[in-house]
Amino acid sequence: MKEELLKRTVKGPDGVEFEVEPLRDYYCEAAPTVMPGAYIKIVEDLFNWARAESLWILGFGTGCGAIEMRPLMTPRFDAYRYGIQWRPTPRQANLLVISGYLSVKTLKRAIRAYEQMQNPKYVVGLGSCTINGGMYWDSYNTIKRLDQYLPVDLYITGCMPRPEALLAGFDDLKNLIRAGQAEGANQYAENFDWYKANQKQVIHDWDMPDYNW
Amino acid sequence: MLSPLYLVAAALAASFTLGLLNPKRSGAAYAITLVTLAFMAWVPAGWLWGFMAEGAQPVEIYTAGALPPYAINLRMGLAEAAMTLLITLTGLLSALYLKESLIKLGHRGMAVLMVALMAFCGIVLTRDLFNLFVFFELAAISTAGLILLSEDERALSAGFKYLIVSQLVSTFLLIGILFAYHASGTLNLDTMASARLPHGSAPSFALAFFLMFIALVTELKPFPANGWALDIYESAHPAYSALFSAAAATASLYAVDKLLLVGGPGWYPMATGIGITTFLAANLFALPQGNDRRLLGYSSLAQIGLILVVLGQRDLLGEGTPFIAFGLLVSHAVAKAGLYWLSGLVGGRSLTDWAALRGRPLLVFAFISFVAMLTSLPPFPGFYAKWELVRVLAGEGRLALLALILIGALVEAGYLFRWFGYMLKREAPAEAVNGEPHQVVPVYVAVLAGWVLGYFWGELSGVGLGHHNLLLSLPLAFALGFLLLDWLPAWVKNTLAITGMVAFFFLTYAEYDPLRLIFALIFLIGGAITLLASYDAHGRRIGFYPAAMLMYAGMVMLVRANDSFEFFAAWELLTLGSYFLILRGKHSEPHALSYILFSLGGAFLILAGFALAAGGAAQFPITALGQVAPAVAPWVFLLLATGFMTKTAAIGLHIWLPGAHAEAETDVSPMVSGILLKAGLFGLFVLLMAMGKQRLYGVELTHVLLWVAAFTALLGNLMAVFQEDAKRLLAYSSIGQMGYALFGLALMNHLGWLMALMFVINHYIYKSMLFLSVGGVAKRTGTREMYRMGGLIRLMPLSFIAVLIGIIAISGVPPLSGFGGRWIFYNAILASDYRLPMVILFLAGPVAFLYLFRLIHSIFLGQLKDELRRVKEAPFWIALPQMLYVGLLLAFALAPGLALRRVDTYLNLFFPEGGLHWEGFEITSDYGYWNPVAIMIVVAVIFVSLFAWLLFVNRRAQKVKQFNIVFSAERPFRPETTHFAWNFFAPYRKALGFLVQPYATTFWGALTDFLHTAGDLARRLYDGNGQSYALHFLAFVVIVFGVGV
Amino acid sequence: MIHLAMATGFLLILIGFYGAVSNRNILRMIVAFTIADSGVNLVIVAIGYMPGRTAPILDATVKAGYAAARIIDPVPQALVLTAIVIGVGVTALMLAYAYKLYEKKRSLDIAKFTELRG
Amino acid sequence: MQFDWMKIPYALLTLFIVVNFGMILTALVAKIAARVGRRRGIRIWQNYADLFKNYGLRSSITHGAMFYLGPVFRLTGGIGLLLFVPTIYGSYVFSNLSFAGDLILALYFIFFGTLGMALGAAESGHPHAAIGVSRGLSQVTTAELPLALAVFSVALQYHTLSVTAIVAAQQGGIEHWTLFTNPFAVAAAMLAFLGSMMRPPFDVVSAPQEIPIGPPTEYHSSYLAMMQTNRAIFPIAKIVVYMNLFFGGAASWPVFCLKVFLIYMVSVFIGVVFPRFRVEQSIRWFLIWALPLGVLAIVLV
Repeated sequence: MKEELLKRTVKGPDGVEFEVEPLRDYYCEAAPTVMPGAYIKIVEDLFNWARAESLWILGFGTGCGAIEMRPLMTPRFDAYRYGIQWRPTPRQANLLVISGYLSVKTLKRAIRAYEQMQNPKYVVGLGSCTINGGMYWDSYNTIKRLDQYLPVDLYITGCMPRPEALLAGFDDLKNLIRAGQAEGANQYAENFDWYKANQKQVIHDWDMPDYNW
Repeated sequence: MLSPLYLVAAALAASFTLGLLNPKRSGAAYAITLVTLAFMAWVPAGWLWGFMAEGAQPVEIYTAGALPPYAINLRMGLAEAAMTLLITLTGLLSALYLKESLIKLGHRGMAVLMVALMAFCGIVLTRDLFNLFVFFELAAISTAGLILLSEDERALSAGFKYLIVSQLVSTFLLIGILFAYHASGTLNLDTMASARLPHGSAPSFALAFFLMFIALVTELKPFPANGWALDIYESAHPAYSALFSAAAATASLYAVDKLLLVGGPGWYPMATGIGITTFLAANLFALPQGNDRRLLGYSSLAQIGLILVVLGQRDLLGEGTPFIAFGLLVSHAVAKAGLYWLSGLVGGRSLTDWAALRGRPLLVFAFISFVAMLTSLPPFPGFYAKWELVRVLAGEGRLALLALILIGALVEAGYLFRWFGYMLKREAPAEAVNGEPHQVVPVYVAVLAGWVLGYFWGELSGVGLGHHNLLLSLPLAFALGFLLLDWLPAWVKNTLAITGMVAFFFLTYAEYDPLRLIFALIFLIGGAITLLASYDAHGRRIGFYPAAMLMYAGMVMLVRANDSFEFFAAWELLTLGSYFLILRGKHSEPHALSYILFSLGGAFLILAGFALAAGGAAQFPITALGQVAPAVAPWVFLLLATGFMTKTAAIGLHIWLPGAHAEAETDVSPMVSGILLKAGLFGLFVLLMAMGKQRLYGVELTHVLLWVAAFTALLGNLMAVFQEDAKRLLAYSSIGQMGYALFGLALMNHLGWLMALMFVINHYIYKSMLFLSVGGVAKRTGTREMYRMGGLIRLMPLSFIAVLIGIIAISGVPPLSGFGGRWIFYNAILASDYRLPMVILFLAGPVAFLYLFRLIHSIFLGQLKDELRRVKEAPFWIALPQMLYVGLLLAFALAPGLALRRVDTYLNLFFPEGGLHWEGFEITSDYGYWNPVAIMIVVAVIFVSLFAWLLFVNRRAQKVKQFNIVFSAERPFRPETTHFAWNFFAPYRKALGFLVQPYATTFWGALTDFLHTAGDLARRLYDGNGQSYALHFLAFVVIVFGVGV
Repeated sequence: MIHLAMATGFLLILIGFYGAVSNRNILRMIVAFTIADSGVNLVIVAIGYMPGRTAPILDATVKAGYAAARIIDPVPQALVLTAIVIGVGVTALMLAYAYKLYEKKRSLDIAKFTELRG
Repeated sequence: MQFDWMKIPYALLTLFIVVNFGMILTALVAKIAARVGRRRGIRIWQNYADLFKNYGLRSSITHGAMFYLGPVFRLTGGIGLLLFVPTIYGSYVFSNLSFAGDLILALYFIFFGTLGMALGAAESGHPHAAIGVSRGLSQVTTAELPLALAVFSVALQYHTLSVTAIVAAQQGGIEHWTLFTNPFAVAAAMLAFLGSMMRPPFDVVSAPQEIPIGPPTEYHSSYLAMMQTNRAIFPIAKIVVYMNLFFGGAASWPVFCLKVFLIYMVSVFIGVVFPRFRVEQSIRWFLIWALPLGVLAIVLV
């Protein structure tokens, strides 16, 4: 536990002392809930179409595969024309691309970023490292299977996959979304305890609330 | 009525009786002394009563059975009676004060004291020159004797220095008298005066007169021949110093006056010159003084110098001279004696040691009464005297002298009020004041005398000049009544105050014209609302209510003033009251000082302006400002406008405001900012209504005002942007807002004035609200630095709402009332002849956003800190007026016509063109239109619909806590490192910071430093050596001779 | 004769003043002042003197009726007596001061008594 | 007071047209800017998808009341600004709610949304939001100055503050436009326009690289959707003011669309060519280059 998260006693301006418990006072403690779609099917279909045609990727390169994402913004690949764009803040993004191997240290950040995105949200695992550890299969410090920690909607294989493969993958993701099958966020909420247990198993210095709102 | 000779006889008889008494029976001797002195006071008291009440005629007392000039004669007239009463009363009270030390000294000391008083009385009474000399020598010997008996060892050398100089003086005096006798053949003053005409031109007589004159003047301790006097003042027992300062000076002044009667008008300039030099030099030297008694000594020299000036202006003042001279003299004598007596109660000799008085509210009251008397503030006699003096001097065009007097008076006010600040604010010494009754009673008697004399001078001024007696005006009496009620608990006094103000408004509201009605509303009803916040105070809050009510009384009297005298008196009263209020703040001492100095400086300008405008007329209605002669009119305008702008803190004169407003107490800040500033605007309104546009050397002064106002608005706003202290930010914002109001006035058209009025109302509401809100926050959080706060919105929602509404209103965003001001502003500038100053004002507008956002963000939004997590909402009584203001602001936003429509019609008197048309809710000008109700409805409808929509689509929103923010996939470390607040506008400082270099502060700081340093260097002249003092005297004689003859 | 007396008187005054400001010893200063006093008294008497007249004493030689034309001006004569008396008083007081000052500091140097200044 | 209730549906009609026009226009502009970078850019209907997507997000969080109200303020500001100004000259239907106030109302109402948005963003407690607001407000103080001067100049020129009257005065041919009768004012105003369009070189407020997008960092879901709606309306509303003041207004919707597009393109042309200014640089730039034009405008008018 980091020092700044420990309980501390402070003195208010009126001289009365009281305790501050950062994890309780500074962070929301609520657990995620399953969020059903719109009650009317046609509305949900419209939303799914819009979600599919408006993929906002969190600009967070977690590993070496991030290098393959940059070309997507260039004139050659121009992912914008497919309704794909990058967002600097998880609040506004709904697609988290885990771009390659994920060290335990980065996993913590990836979890935090994922949890701060809004439901529905999608995870795409990029490259073999996210599937089975890839060339880091025997590393002490990287995770091997991403879907034990985050609900993955789609893997794009390769080491590394080319931008074309990424585009194809995004296309597949769109189909999934449109079909209403990309419900990773609800899955995460449903199996929250399982995910947390897995996460905490590898992350030993767990210095954040269980769910990062 | 007893013969005045008893004054002499009683003293002598008692002195000799004491000699016969057994030296061991000091108690009896003391009793005899007191009885004698009381008797001596009784004699002139009877005469004074006779002259005043029974219309007695002055009497001559002939001695030696012969008529003058063959024998000495004494005269008892009104002046003599008053002066001898002053002398003997001071003596009596001093003797009372001296009880212990007199009993210890034994009968010799008492005898010397009585002889001294006898000699002072003799100087006043005698009409014979040689007799005068004898009395002077007696006075000198007994004075030196008294000093010799003082406990302080240093007094010895001081007394010897005095003797050295008095030897020189008596030589001059004696030779002068003898030559005058030789030239005129008489020693009788009256005979000599009537014989002056044939002999007057004779050079030998002139020389003789010069010798006499210079000798007597030296008794008044003129600069530079006064080092000896300072040493005495510093080292003698304070009761003796009181005696020298009050009694001896009175006697010597009268002697000089009598001599001037002989010399005639030809000698007046010399008296004036010596007087004014002394006045200025003594005040300058007093500035760096750290020793209280020496400071009082300097102040005494200065005051006497001023009275000498008055005597020297007898040719102008004529019949009015006694009124003025006596007014100044009694103020000086009473105050100085009182202060010296007080100094005996204080243990340490440093000015800061006077903080010991703080535990005794009555003594504090005494102290401030004395300071007010010395600085000629109302309602004391000096005030009437000052007014009269300035009126005549300005009327006759002696402007240089007038300026010098005012500058000197300002310096004097500087060190006196600084001292008062020390007394109230510095750390009190361990040993408290424990005055014995016999030591405290004289002080109280002096205070009482001061107030009674104030009343008396008010009456005199009413009889002679047709002014109202200030002490009889209802508001002031009401305010002073709180002095008597100060023992009540604060909430009772608060209720009384509020009731009084509201009642007074309802009694008088029919008497105001629409413009004044607005101001009266703000001052009275607005003041009452602000006072609601004062219910929050507990205990008795000693001193708050007299001060606050004095300020309100001043403002009410200002609105009700008809002539310049009432206006000016009201101005000084409100200044004084607000000064006390501001001084109550914890760290406000230096700021209160700079406030009072700027205010008094401004007041002096106003005084001079009115005097110049009146051209010597005793009565000068405010409305007559319009008929001032064209030659002086622009100057009058300049003086008055500058004076008023000191109060509205126009740029350059603004440096007092931030500290004063920021350091004041929570409920005082809204009073001095939201309400008091309007007094300056009222002054400007009155000025511009009467005088209109004025040109000076081809420059239109209102145009200059326009530029000043624009820069005030811009720089005030800019400086607010860079403040870390919330209240300072608001204070600077007030400077900017006043700039806007001034700008509107200076536009000199219908809508410009309406806009100024709109700002008056708006600024009152939102600045009071904001100051209360921020004050409440500061009270709860224990800091005023915004970056230490943050995230308080949840804990203090009401304060937040007040600030939110306030900043929307200030920034002029529709639909709140600030927009009305902006709309009128645009219409006003379209009708104006000028264009360029608007550029500055346009820049100032958006700058307001910067500091307003900073205010609300840094305090209420952003990250909440650990130690503030349990902060509560502001106390009920501080929150309540805020909510009232919110209501007021919304009401005014919806229906500005309620307040403005009548004024709009009223302004047609001044500018028939360009008014507004009010039709239903719609307001139309020559250029555009505006419908506040429609705007409000449209905005509300859109807002509410969208809000409802958001509520619907967002109904499942999860409420999160302050660290649930995206942080580049990390988490915040601590709230302190996450709250972005300190140096909030760093890039702005980089771009425009050069505009807010504190040039004005540097300038005024350099000026005061210069005065201090000059005074400090120059006072080394007094090197403490008796021979140097002798040389000073000789040099003085030579210089005066060279310059004057 | 008058002029001589008067000139002497003024000379004495000047000598006295000079002595008072040039001598640092307090006793010498007092002496200087008494010299100046004498000068003043001499001047006073000289003012009152009129050549060829007699002392202002009314006796057989000076009849009251003619007195005005025969005697010198009596007033200065009277005044000088008072002046002398006062002078003596002041001198005594100064000597008392000198004594006390000496008691205090064991010195009679005026320049040593400058603890009050500025 | 008589109120024509039909004004409400008429105003909603204007709103509807402008929202859709704005959605498409911004997408078009994005495409044009993409073309400069040799990309194809987003699809012309992309904004609709984004908007629906954001409304369709199921979860959202709130940091508090002001955070919640921020987008409401923002959008109220945009819609209000649009509706307080007559859109089509000479048309009663599209005169909107301009009876409530004149030009000054519009000018000051611009700040309504800005202020509310700044407050909402600040309540999120995110330092980037505060930094963004600090930058935005700093820049706006001098960026709005030339516009204020230009408006003053125009009002002086036509002796009125009524938008309708100003447009009326410009009728009768292109040479009557303020653009030609008062060129300095228009030049100054157009420089101010650059400063208010959130495009380079004056887009440091949301500087995506260093302070991820500034004030709206914490906004998402339906909040963001409202802000997107505003993003479609607000520039148009603002351009309408410019068009009415300086470019002769519009008497019909086609003219309206053309003029709005062209005026918009001014900022796009500049934006795609120039790199970004820091705040203090843009402040100085406006003071040095735009302010003198404004001063000239009010002196010469």
